[in-house]
Amino acid sequence: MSFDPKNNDLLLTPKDIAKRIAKEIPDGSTVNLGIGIPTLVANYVDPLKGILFMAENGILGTGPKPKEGEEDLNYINASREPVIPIKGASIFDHAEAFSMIRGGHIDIAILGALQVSENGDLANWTIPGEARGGIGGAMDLAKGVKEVYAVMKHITKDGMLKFLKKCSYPLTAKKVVTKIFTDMALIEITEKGPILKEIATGLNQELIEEFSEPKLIIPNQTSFISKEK
Amino acid sequence: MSFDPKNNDLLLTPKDIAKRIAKEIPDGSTVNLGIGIPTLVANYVDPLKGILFMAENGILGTGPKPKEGEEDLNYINASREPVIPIKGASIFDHAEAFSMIRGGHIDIAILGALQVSENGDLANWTIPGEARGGIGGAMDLAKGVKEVYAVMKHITKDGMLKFLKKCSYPLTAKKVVTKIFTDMALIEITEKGPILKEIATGLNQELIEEFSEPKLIIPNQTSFISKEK
Amino acid sequence: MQKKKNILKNKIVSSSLEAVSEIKDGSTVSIGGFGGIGIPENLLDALLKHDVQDLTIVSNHAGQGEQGLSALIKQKKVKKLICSYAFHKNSYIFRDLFLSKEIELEQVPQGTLAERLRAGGAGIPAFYTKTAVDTDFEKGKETRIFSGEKTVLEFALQTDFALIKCHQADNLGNLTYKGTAGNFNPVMAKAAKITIAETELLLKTGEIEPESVQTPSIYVNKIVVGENIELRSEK
Amino acid sequence: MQKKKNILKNKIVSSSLEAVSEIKDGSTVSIGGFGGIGIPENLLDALLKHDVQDLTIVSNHAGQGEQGLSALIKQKKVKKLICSYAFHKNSYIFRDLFLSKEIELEQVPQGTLAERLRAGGAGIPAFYTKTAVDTDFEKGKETRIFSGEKTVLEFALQTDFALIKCHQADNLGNLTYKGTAGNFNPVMAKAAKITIAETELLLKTGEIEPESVQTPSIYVNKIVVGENIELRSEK
Repeated sequence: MSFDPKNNDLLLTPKDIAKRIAKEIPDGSTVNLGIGIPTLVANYVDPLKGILFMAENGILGTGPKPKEGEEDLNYINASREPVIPIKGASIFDHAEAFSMIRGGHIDIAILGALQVSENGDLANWTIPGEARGGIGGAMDLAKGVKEVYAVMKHITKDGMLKFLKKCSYPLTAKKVVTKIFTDMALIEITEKGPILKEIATGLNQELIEEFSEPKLIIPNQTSFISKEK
Repeated sequence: MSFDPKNNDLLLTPKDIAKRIAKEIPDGSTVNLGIGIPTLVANYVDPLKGILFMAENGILGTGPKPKEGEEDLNYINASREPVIPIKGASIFDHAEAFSMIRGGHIDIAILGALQVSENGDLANWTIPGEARGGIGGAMDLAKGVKEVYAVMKHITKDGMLKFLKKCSYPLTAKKVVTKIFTDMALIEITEKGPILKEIATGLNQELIEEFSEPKLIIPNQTSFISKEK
Repeated sequence: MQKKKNILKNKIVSSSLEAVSEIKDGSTVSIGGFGGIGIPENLLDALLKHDVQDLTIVSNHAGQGEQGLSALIKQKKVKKLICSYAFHKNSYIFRDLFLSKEIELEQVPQGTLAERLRAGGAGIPAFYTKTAVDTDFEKGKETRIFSGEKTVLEFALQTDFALIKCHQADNLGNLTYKGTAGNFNPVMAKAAKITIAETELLLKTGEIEPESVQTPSIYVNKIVVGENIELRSEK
Repeated sequence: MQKKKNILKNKIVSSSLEAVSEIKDGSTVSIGGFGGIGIPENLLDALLKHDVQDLTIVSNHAGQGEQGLSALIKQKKVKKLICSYAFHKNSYIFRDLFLSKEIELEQVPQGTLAERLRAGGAGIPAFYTKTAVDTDFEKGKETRIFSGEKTVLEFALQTDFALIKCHQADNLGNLTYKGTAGNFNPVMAKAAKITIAETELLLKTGEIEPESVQTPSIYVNKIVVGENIELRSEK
């Protein structure tokens, strides 16, 4: 198929993906946001859904970005961005923050991914043989929370697949991803196999299948993910 | 020897013992006080020695008893007595309190004892075969702190010895007591054996030896513990 | 590890009786308090009126006198007690039932009890400690030597419910405690699937500064303003 | 476990240079901070001027840019680094020395790092966690299954010194932190034999309410008012 994944107007933008994820989060969830697109999600969550954002550097209840010039650098999220704590936020140290994460108290971690496998294995911290990246809190989050949403481009710039039968990069954790949000689709990992739940408007099932190594379960109805013009 | 240990004016009173212990605590120590005589010790410590008292229910820096009618029942020590936190006190929960104790941060625990052995084993929580007492924080304190001062009557009301070659009561911890303060003497536990450091004024070495099962090391000079009239 | 239910709905319940209504036969329930303070007295009182049996209770002590935990034990609703101090002279109700083998006892050193609860809330299934080494409490436990020091293996303790007492709660479930009335309450909140907090004061969300929160809202599922602030389960 | 020295004498020292003067060749030193805040910048600066080598450093990251920890690494005073995030794109000084095998690296998941430090301060020699199971980080570690879940055994991490940063300190050594600038500082204070705190503000003993203390005085051995409050080791 003559589809150029590097520069295609049909691909979802980071903003599109963030908006779609924001819709997916169940009401009342407590959510940890990884660096990159995940951080954008907070901007699109309906405040009436009662969702709390938790940052592993010790804050439950991160709120909006402060206005320029009004930043207090003592209040940041794990992506090093200044934040304003919401009303009802709480602040604590790293030991308590990770005890909250590792103890199973956080509902969802939304994490950037390098590769995801069909059974939900996550690789998101380094490339084999390269002195690159770091593990940070990814392993604690991936194993500690109830659900992991993985966010990634569907394929690499070089056209390599990232949704695989088995990850080739060093793992962050096995069998933890429940949903994958890419610039092409939303795939749900289930016991029966990966389900192609939604496709970016303008793309089609065959394209997603071509760019996914695992065999996808195609439901009777596949919805389309809306895209901003 | 015709010595009646039940009712003898020569025996040290709880107050005498508390005063002697207060003198023994090195400057700048952090000290946990058990129930009973140990609690009295705080009353006799020179404030200039910079000693901090810690209670395992979550307070570092317990101060004097409040005046009658001025008690705030939210501030108590581990003996359930109302206390006023000193300036510079800190308050925390049970998990943090015991992490402080078990982590080796407390210098001395002053604990009541039922029996102590010549190598410093401590038995202070129950009598064999009886549904009596409870372990409470004694095992955590005995193993966690740097030094344990044991406090007890030298013999029981029935004339049974309490300073023994080997404890017959269930142990709280092995090899933890460094000093024993009784109503008759101050004995130091050392690698070479127990040293009779001090004797209550009016009593003598032979009496202490008679009422102690282990062989006591007698130093060239034994001091006398002063007694209030 | 345990997973706490999301509670989007208002956490405030209107009575202690309603707050404890979900507690079922066979539940494990931790109860805060130490030295007569920080005890969820109204919740305990409600539990006396709640039809339930075969409870496993986690508490620092075995109840003293006639009220609160003692009354619950007297009602024979408690199958097993996990505590650090079982036989206080005023724990005669527990003691009698223990001697007649109508209630089980697991006595745990106080620091180990706090640490086991902490582990239960922190995703640590087991840890090693030197507390209780070379004592009767070592019996039946795995031991292991680290750097020449003998230790025992202790397991995380998680509960179905925690009944805790706080000074202030906001509508979101952030809590503060006064003085040493915190004691076991914060760590029990973390180790429970459902934490029910009895508060003295109910504040609006935002009235507690983020740095002053002692129990973050995530650990709290239900809040009730204690009906009778003067009620004390122990004297 | 480690025993901290009694410090009766005044804990206040007059300069960062004096504060770090006891750090010896081969010492293990933890350094607080995360995301560019809560870093003891003045103490790090003093360490650059202190004649010492073969340090093992415990830090969340490997230093970024040219200042602070990066400068210390550039001076080749660091034999080994224990951190959770080694190869940030701005950690090029560490990276180059790592690739030329002039510095050792032990990378540890961030939560496990915090928990190992917490264990080091709490008398827990080792604990089990599911973090890092089925990954490269499991290699060489003992594993064990609890309730059907595989875990790895992790060991306590204690240090000779902790260099930490706080917002307020009183004369006795009670500390508070501002916002998320606490991060690793409180737990590092607990895991060190000697904790040296750089503070922004020095208060009289008693000016911090007992309930507001975030690091109790018992964990703090030396206090210095940071000479240059504006100094930042990272931009």
